[in-house]
Amino acid sequence: MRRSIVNDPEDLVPEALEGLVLSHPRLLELEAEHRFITRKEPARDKVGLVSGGGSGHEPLHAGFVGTGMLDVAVAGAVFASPTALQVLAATKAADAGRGVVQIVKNYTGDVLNFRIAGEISGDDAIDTEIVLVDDDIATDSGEDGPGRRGTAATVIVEKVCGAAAEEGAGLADVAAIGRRVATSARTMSLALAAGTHPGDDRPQFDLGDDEIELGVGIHGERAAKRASFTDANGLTDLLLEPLLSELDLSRGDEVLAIVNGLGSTYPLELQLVARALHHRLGDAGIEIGRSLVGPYVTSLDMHGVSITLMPLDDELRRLWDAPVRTPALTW
Amino acid sequence: MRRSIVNDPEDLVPEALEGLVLSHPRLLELEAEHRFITRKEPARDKVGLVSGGGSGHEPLHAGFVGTGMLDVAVAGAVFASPTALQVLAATKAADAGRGVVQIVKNYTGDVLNFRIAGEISGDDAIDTEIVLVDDDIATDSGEDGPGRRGTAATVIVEKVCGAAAEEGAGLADVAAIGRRVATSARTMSLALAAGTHPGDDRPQFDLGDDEIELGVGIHGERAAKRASFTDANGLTDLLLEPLLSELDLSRGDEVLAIVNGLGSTYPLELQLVARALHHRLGDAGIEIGRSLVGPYVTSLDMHGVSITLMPLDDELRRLWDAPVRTPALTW
Amino acid sequence: MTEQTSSPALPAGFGRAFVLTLREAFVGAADDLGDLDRRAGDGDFGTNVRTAMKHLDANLEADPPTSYREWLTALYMAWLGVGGTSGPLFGMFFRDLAKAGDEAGRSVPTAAQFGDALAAGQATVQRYGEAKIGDKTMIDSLDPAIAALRAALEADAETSAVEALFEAEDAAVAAATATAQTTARRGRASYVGDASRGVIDPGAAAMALVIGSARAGADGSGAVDLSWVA
Amino acid sequence: MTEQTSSPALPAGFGRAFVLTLREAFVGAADDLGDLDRRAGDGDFGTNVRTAMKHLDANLEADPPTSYREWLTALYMAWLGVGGTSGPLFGMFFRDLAKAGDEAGRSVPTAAQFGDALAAGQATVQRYGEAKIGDKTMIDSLDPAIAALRAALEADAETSAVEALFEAEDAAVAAATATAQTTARRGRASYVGDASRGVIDPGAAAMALVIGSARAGADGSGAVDLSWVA
Ligand SMILES: Nc1ncnc2c1ncn2[C@@H]1O[C@H](COP(=O)(O)OP(=O)(O)O)[C@@H](O)[C@H]1O
Ligand SMILES: Nc1ncnc2c1ncn2[C@@H]1O[C@H](COP(=O)(O)OP(=O)(O)O)[C@@H](O)[C@H]1O
Ligand SMILES: [Mg+2]
Ligand SMILES: [Mg+2]
Ligand SMILES: [Mg+2]
Ligand SMILES: [Mg+2]
Repeated sequence: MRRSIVNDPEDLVPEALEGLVLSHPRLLELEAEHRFITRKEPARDKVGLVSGGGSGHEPLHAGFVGTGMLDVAVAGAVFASPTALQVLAATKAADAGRGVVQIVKNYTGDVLNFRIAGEISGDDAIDTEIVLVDDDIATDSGEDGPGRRGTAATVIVEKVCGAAAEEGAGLADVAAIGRRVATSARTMSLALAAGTHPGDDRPQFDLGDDEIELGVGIHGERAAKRASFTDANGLTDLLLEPLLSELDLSRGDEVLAIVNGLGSTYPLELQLVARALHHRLGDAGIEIGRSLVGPYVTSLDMHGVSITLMPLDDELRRLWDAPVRTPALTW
Repeated sequence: MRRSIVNDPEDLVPEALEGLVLSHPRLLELEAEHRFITRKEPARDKVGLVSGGGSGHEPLHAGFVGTGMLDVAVAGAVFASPTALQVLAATKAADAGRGVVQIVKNYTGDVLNFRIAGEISGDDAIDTEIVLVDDDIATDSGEDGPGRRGTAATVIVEKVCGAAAEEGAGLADVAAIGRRVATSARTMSLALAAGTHPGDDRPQFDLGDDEIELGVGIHGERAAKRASFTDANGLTDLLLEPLLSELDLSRGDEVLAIVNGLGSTYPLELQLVARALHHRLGDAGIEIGRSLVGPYVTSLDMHGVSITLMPLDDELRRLWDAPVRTPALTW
Repeated sequence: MTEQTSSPALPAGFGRAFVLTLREAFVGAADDLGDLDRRAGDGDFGTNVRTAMKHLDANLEADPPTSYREWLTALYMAWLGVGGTSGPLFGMFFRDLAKAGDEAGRSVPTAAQFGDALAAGQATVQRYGEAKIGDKTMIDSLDPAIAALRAALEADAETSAVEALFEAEDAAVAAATATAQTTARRGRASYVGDASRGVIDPGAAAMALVIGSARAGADGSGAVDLSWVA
Repeated sequence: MTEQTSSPALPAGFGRAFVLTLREAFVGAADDLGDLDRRAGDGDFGTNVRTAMKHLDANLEADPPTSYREWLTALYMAWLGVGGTSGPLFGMFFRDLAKAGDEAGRSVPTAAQFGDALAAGQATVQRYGEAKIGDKTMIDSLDPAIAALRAALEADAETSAVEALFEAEDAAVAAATATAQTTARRGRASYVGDASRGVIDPGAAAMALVIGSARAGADGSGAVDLSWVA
């Protein structure tokens, strides 16, 4: 039985947003009615960046609000899209006169509500562009259906678009660089154990002692595949193999890598995966030029890990390296 | 059953250290033989700062190596002190000619090995001072015995000493400010579930569905007390009450607060505790001038939270705010 | 599109009467609509309807509408603040209804303009929801209602707006009832496959209540039949 | 302290002979020492002894010692690289032994200087470990060994270093064996309370092997009795 530190589960999201803002009083501000978080000092004369989605993936998205990244993050209930009205208000708040890029993970509800908010914000003469993040190769099922899910590559899109906007790039250019990231970044995830909804006492699914969920999503949905449990090196291979066959990397290429904890994976575990990833890619002549290792896009307390890879070039490296100052990412 | 992402558990610590350094190639360097991590660019002409202890508490300590914080972090096996020889080598590596402050959590093994390393490093004419961190009020059992354990206040000691050393303070002054933090900071912890050793399949202890472990340590030892499970506000009160009666704060005081996740506590949960803490202290007229909310001093994947409070004054606020650039803390 | 001048007028105050009548109908049918979604869906549609109406009340209180467009705007904003698929889709549908009539939005639309707005709303729902007619969704009752409304208006220049809306209502209710014969291919109900057969689609039923409320708002009765829902 | 000139000399090469003999003894007794710690402790002492000897081998290989001080330094550094309580305590104990003799550390200490170094080591162990005699620890066999060594040297100016070390060894083994009669008040064994009774303290036994190895290093036999350990 997994218990949660929670008051009334109904109040979880607004209370947690309040807690976040109280903990970062110089950086963040809360718009309580529509449940979005903005920078304390709104940016001027730049393209606005708004993102958001269901809660339970923290630090995504509110943890990435600040200089060099998002202007506004809007929060739905756990694993549920924010409403179109919330997204609309958040989009308006992100506008500083030069239009707004909406960064949206590819889930039906999120896409619907962000598209609608984008359309309606046109009533107020706000130009919007949507950047859809769909990096999860486990859901790459061809033409039909909702397409690949959006997962940890969202962090790269938010960072890179944030840097471009901060540099003064226009709406179309900020969207274009975001789409370039989304087109080239891919993610694969696995879970040893599911997360547990706040207020529930059972994880979202159970696994046998010798199986893992390969290609798991971040909403507690089961994966299409099961695989055998193995050691850290073996688990890394299970993630890396489909990524490499998807990404078409060659010797001498440089990548950005995210080794992402899905919730209750502890640092020692992530460091072992990072190590294995460095060795494997190194053997293939591929350099990890930049990396993040930690819990960035989570699924409550799911025990698992994802690997995201994106080929790096000079422009992406420069935008990645640009200063950022948010609760969850600062350099 | 809790499984771990691990290779041979025997190799866990050296492999994880390697993974950490591979992930921060521009910031960190590994001395593999003695299992310590140093800054990539060693600092010059400043007091050296070394800390360390058993593994399983990540990001403590290696995550705090970098500008404005530690020079060297040395790692024992999970929950076991590094050896005197490791600490000796680490202490020597931390010396830049102006002596070394050793920051030590108060556990018998750590104290023994750091004291010995300090004594032996005298052979090489290295001056050392030990700052003992003993903030855990759950183990405040009077004169006899090993005294209070060291837990999350270690982060404050490392940050504040790091800033003082970076400013150019001398050995005695860096140690003195560290001792001032250690004397005034206090911590209380609780757990809803124990952590699981890498390679084991059972958590270190079991709890009834309606009980929590109040005053739990970071090595999986059970607490002296059990309390009833309750909501986020109630759990915060359970931690805060003994802290307030210990700390002698008055209306108008300002504190630094750490809401620390013990491993698998997810951000939404920590944000609820942070929120409750702000409200409770606010009601008492006490301002949280600075805070950290996140997993900083963990116990594998223990599900729990600790609160650390330290009264702030101008000097401590200035040193806390000074720039820091490490894997786990940057501003 | 139908010429404005050649179409019968909807009465003054139509916006207010339509929205308040619909509010009554939605609140009255919420439990039954929720039951339908529970039997072939994920059960949240009743809550979604109720949440929308709670938002509507708040909007009416905060900023009392003074024109057709403002009444419908209060309604569409209310639905956009609701989750599920119905929230955004009904929101965008009512947004198109709010645009009915003249550019400035000061006057009440004609029956034909209202019909055009219903059609625009259907197109919007299909653009966002990607449903085809027959997929067992809200448009299954909307589409025949629009056809019936237009047919009545076109058949006889003397037809009143209320008479045309009665035709539309009858078509909508009949089509909504008939969705029980179909299998869902959109929305949560599509996950249960053939198990959705035998159950009226709650969104289609709700859409029929929209048409009925327009009629009851136009004829001043405020009376909408809910008995067939369930 | 005893005057250097009035004390019998330990043979040239004593450092090497002492350390290599002790290495044999520790390796030979490691299993039994581990068993003792398992019966009244946490069972890791055998591993700790073995780890120390592995480190010793590495040190001897990496940087072959050329003097008594260097041989003992290789030994103390080996123990400081070991966990548990015994690692740091034996490490600091041997560090004091390494300091025996002249300042420059080039020559072999006299028997009296060796006795003084043992006493300094005991003081260091007690300073760090806070054990009193009788707490069932390594000093329980060390303390009587030092007393016996000094008594032999003082009783008769003609006593050889080997003879005095034989007296010390006998006292150490007797005292180590007698720890079976006591209850542990330090170290992991103290957690098991009276259950430690009946079991020889492994640290005290190991310390008796240290004294025996000094004797066997001095007399050139290299032979230390391990049979009593267990
Ligand atoms: N893609 C779609 N296009 C049009 N209408 C839809 C679509 N999906 C669902 N609906 C309508 O919405 C109703 C369900 O609403 P609701 O319960 O709020 O949404 P959800 O299916 O997400 O739980 C269905 O009865 C159907 O009429
Ligand atoms: N405080 C102490 N002072 C002196 N010797 C001690 C002390 N604690 C333990 N010892 C000695 O160390 C031996 C145990 O060594 P070891 O197993 O390596 O340590 P631990 O008790 O930490 O597991 C004991 O048999 C005892 O002789
Ligand atoms: Mg539904
Ligand atoms: Mg739903
Ligand atoms: Mg032991
Ligand atoms: Mg031990």
